Amino acid sequence: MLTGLVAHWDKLRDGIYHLFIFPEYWHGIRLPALVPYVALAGIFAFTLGILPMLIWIERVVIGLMQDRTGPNRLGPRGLLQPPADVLKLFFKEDIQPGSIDVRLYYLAPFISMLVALSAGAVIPLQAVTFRNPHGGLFTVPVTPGNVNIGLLFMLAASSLGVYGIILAGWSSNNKYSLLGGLRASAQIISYELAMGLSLLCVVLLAGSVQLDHIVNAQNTLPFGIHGLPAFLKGSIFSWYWLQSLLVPVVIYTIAMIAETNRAPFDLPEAESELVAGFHTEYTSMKFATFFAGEYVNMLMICGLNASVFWGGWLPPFNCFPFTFIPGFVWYILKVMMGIFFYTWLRATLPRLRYDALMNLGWKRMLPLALVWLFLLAGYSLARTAVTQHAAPATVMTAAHVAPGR
Amino acid sequence: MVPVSYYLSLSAVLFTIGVVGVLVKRNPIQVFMCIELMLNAANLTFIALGRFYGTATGEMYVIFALAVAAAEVSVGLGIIVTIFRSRQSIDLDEAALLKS
Amino acid sequence: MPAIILFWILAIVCVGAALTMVTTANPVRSALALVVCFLTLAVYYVTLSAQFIGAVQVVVYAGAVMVLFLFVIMLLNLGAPAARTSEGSGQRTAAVALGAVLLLVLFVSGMFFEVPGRAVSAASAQAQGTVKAVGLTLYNPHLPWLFPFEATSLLLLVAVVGAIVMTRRQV
Amino acid sequence: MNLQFAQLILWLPLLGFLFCSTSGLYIKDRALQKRLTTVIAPGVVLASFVIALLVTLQFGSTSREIIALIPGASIYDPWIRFGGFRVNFNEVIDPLSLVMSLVVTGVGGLIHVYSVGYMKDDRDYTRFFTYFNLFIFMMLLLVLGDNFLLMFVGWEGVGVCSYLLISFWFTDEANARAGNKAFIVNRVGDLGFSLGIMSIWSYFGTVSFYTPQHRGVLELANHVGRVLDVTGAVVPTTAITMICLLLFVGAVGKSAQIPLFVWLPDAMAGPTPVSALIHAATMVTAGVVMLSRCSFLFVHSAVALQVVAWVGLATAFVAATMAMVQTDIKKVLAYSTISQLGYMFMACGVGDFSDGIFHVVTHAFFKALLFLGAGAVIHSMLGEQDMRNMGGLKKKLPATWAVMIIATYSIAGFPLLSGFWSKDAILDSASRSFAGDGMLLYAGGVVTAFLTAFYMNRLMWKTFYTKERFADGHLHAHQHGDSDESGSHGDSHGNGSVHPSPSTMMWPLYILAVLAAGFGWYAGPYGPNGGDLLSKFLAPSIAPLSLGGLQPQPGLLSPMAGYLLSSIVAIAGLVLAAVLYGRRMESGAILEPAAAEASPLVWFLKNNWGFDALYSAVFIRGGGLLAERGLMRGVETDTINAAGDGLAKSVGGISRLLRRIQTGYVRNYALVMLIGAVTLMVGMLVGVMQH
Repeated sequence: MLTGLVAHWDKLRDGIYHLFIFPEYWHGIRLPALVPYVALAGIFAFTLGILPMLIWIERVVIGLMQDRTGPNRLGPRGLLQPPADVLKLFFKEDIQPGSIDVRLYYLAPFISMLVALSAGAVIPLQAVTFRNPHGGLFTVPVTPGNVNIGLLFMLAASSLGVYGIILAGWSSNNKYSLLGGLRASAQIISYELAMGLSLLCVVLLAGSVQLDHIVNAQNTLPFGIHGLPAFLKGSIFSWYWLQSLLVPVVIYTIAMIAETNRAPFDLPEAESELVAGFHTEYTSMKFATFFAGEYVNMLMICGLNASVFWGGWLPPFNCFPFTFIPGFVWYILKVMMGIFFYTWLRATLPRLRYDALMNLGWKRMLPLALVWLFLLAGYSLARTAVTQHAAPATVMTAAHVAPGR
Repeated sequence: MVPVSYYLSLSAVLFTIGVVGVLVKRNPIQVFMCIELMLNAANLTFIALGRFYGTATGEMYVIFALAVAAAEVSVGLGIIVTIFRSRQSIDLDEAALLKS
Repeated sequence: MPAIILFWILAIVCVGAALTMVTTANPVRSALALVVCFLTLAVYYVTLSAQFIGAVQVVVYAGAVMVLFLFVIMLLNLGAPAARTSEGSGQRTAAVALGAVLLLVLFVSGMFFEVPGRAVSAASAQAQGTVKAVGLTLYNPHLPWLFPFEATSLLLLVAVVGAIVMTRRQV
Repeated sequence: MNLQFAQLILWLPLLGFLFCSTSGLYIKDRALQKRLTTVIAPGVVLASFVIALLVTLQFGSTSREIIALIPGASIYDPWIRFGGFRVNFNEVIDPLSLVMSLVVTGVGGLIHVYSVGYMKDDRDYTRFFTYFNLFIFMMLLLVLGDNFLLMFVGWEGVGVCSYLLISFWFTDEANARAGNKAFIVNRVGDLGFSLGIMSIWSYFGTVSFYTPQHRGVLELANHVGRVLDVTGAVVPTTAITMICLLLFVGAVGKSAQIPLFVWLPDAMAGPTPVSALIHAATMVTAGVVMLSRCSFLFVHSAVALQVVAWVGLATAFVAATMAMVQTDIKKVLAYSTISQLGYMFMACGVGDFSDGIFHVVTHAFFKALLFLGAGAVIHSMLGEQDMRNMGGLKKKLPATWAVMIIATYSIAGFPLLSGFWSKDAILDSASRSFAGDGMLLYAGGVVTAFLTAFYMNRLMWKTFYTKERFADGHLHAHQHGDSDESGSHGDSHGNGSVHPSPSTMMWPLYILAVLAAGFGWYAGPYGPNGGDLLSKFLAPSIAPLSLGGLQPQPGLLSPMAGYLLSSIVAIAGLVLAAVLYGRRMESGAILEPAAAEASPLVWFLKNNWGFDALYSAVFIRGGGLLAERGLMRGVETDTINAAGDGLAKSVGGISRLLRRIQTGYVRNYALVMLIGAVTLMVGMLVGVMQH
């Protein structure tokens, strides 16, 4: 009887799973071709939609952490505060300082925003399975551009983000702004190295820089150990935060905070030293653009973090309640965990001194990342020697991708 | 498909701009940037020809050119900063110790 | 046809940025113009199906090299003093004239250049520029790129050390 | 026994060398070090000998493989690889190398044992055996190496060791000079040898003797009337002649033939065992070994063979005349060595290489015996070497006298002793020389044999029979070369009187005496198993004359008549000396000292027929003049310095003009660069468009 129940349950489960499988052609429209547009729309909508909420979330969380009330005036639990802020910024007077480099001054916030948004072009939200007319299954990642240089593209976009800050600092013709711009450029260049190296650790393990490959490569048993129970396949223990042996994720997390100029690494805008740093001379919507750009940047960086270290759309355990929740929900949850982490740090840690920041970046994290890359190279060599096949992703994705293209 | 001569011509224009820039600028940083432009013009020909010959050789050369350019920039800018420290100016025409 | 239109648009942007870079006296604008130029070049690389090089172009040139330039410009706080281009002495005239000759020569050689007919299909070219293909070529022990690659890493190390040593306060 | 064990022949002495050279580092107890050296240094050589003997016995019994190649302990597969040039570290085990290994390790081992007694009180006892073992190793490398390059390594190695050993007591400047002379004169020959090797490489494309693919030099030359290179093309005869003559230059240097013999008499400055080892038994025979090894090449060149034969004969005769007037006991032996080597070369020159090796072997026995006997005499005389101060030693040193008389009669060719058989074989071959000059060669050989018998018996009479010319108990050791700084012989034995040598010194003499007496019969034509054992054994390693299309002429005398004539000549020489010196028992000299001074013939002979003076005038003073007048003044001062000064001045002048171009502006330089680049590109474009 028990076995019958189990069989019955299996049938039911498979039936539910089949709900998530789409036919390749629907009324003559090739559905996989639509996926990038859906992804683009989804990312745009999500990013821009959640932006006002982020401010609210941050304030609430900090309020909770610091035992304060947080926003509570407008609407229930202060939920109307974000629209009010936006309105306020809209209607503020737009001041143009006298001795500025006008073109660059106006260009800077747009660069900031644009570059931040462009990073979303390669982020995979979820994998969707299609059935082709012959009955074969294939998977397509839900992403605007599934390019083979995904990770590099993210790195490029995040490194370009500094231009907005530098230009703002320079064009303002204000020494605080200039200092802020200088700090930002030095800081971002410094931490980009450690960040790149920590990502390289993952690339080493996954054998690809394509983001959906990296996510798929995490869909294995933890450390490739045979004989573990199936619910651990692609589970939280097999994601790269653990498989890369913890250090890269720590380095990446620190570096990502520095990259986005957030507390405790918010030296470019350190209000106690530099008034407001690079955006001292910015008001109204231009300031709002900077502000929004910073949050978009955070979202993107956390998105990369979630894909690379935290299993992307994979559920934390490969079993009943988790697998029924669609991948993008898990993905957004992971991104929001990152945002929460940002807020948490902001609420707890004081700002670093500038030389301490540089010391940490160059003398601690960079050597550590280098050493770890080296160790991981040896580890994966040994693992390859044991398991007789190289990086897991290349094997897996070849099977996954081949029929679809 | 864009003919290869288009790319070569574009590269020629960029290269010439870089050359003229090197010759007329007095700010060493701008001179330096012009050199970078020349390097990139050369890279463009490499990539274009590599694409049209169907070999990876062009890309390989560009990778090395990139690495060398990065090294060159770090050292070159270091030199400029050092010159600035000792002379409080980086005007190329004032850095003429070789003049007899 | 769309490819040619894209080419021309990018070419106009690229050459325009390059000209701005040379003509402007303000180093920051100059640097920014160069960034734009590099970004268009990166797009060119992608259209030439060298995706990896395109990405690296952005990461290295736009992301690192030019930021370094800007950093140094700001560090030295170089304003835009009047008429920094060299005056008189025929240097400028000679430079422009020679540049014109050079351009002519390069144009002629570019125009008369004939690619021996090896039509490379877009798909195979596309496969060639991927990270995987580039890596397999670069690290192939049977191709001549591995040793130069190692040597280049050494070069970079030397450059890093050299730059640090040079810019130390106590030399 | 596996042939791989044959490797140990080579490596054991090296182990001994390594022990001796490094033992000072980890053995602080000098007495212990000395004891260990005493056991190990002769031990390794004798062990080598035993292995060589076992290999030879097995080799002779199976004869399955006449020439075996043994890959040496080389870490890299080709020992040297340099472009297309590759050389393996192989040992060749063939009759020739085995015979020579036996001689080197056997005689060398006996000399080692002898040295234990002879060098007992020397301060640098271990250093001495270090050099000795290294010498044995190098000689074995020379003999066993499977290619010219390995042979050359051994060749140079024995040169170095001889330098080290001759100037063993280097604090005496004369010894150091003698070592230098030996080394430098050897270099002349080595230059010829190395040029010969290079020629072989360029003509043959290989320097190996034998290879597993049968593509070695000797195998390529093993065709009747023609020599092929590795590609199968025929090597021209003139090239063969050139190669052979260059190799012969090397042999001349190493084996002290005219005109490069001058180093050997001076090389007697070393300790007497050194003389016995280097200048009698092993090193100087290297030339003969090399000629025999290359017999496959030499038989293709009649010209080279003729040169070898006549140089050999001339050396044999000239050195014999010089030996007649020497007063130093070791110098007599040195000149007799040169003379006997001349015999060997003459044998090689008429294509009778196996009898050359026969004489090498017998000569090794009796000459080692003579040197060691002389050493025993010198030892007993506390370092006295001058025969004018000896005499009457037969009573005091009867055992030494007995072995010396055997050796003397053997070298003189007294019937049925070893030297008789080998020398007669050479004379017989010489009389049947393929070029038709057998008559002359034979006559020269016979005259030299007579002289040999005479001067050897002269030595015996001056040393042993005539009246004592020294006051017993008042011997002075310090005046003479054959002692170390502390004058150890005189001091250590205390009483300073003539005394018999210790048994470690005497036993090797007895063994050598047996061999010097009987080996010739054993290996000669009337030996066991149908006779000619050595020739038959050596046959696979030695090329027959017919390979080069040469034919021996019919002999002048029948074998029996030849033996008779040889015996008569030898006995006549011995008797003549006995008669002449028997009349002068008091002075021990035929001529009074004053008369000897006045005689131009004695003066001429004593001065080496003027060779030393000639070299001194031509090379030393001439070279000095060339360096001073020609090179220093003519080239250095007037040409190079003047050119340098003029260049510097003109550079200064031009620079003053060119300085105007240097504006110091980077832009200007860049502009000039661009002008150059544009010009170049325009030129290239025009060039391309024209096509």
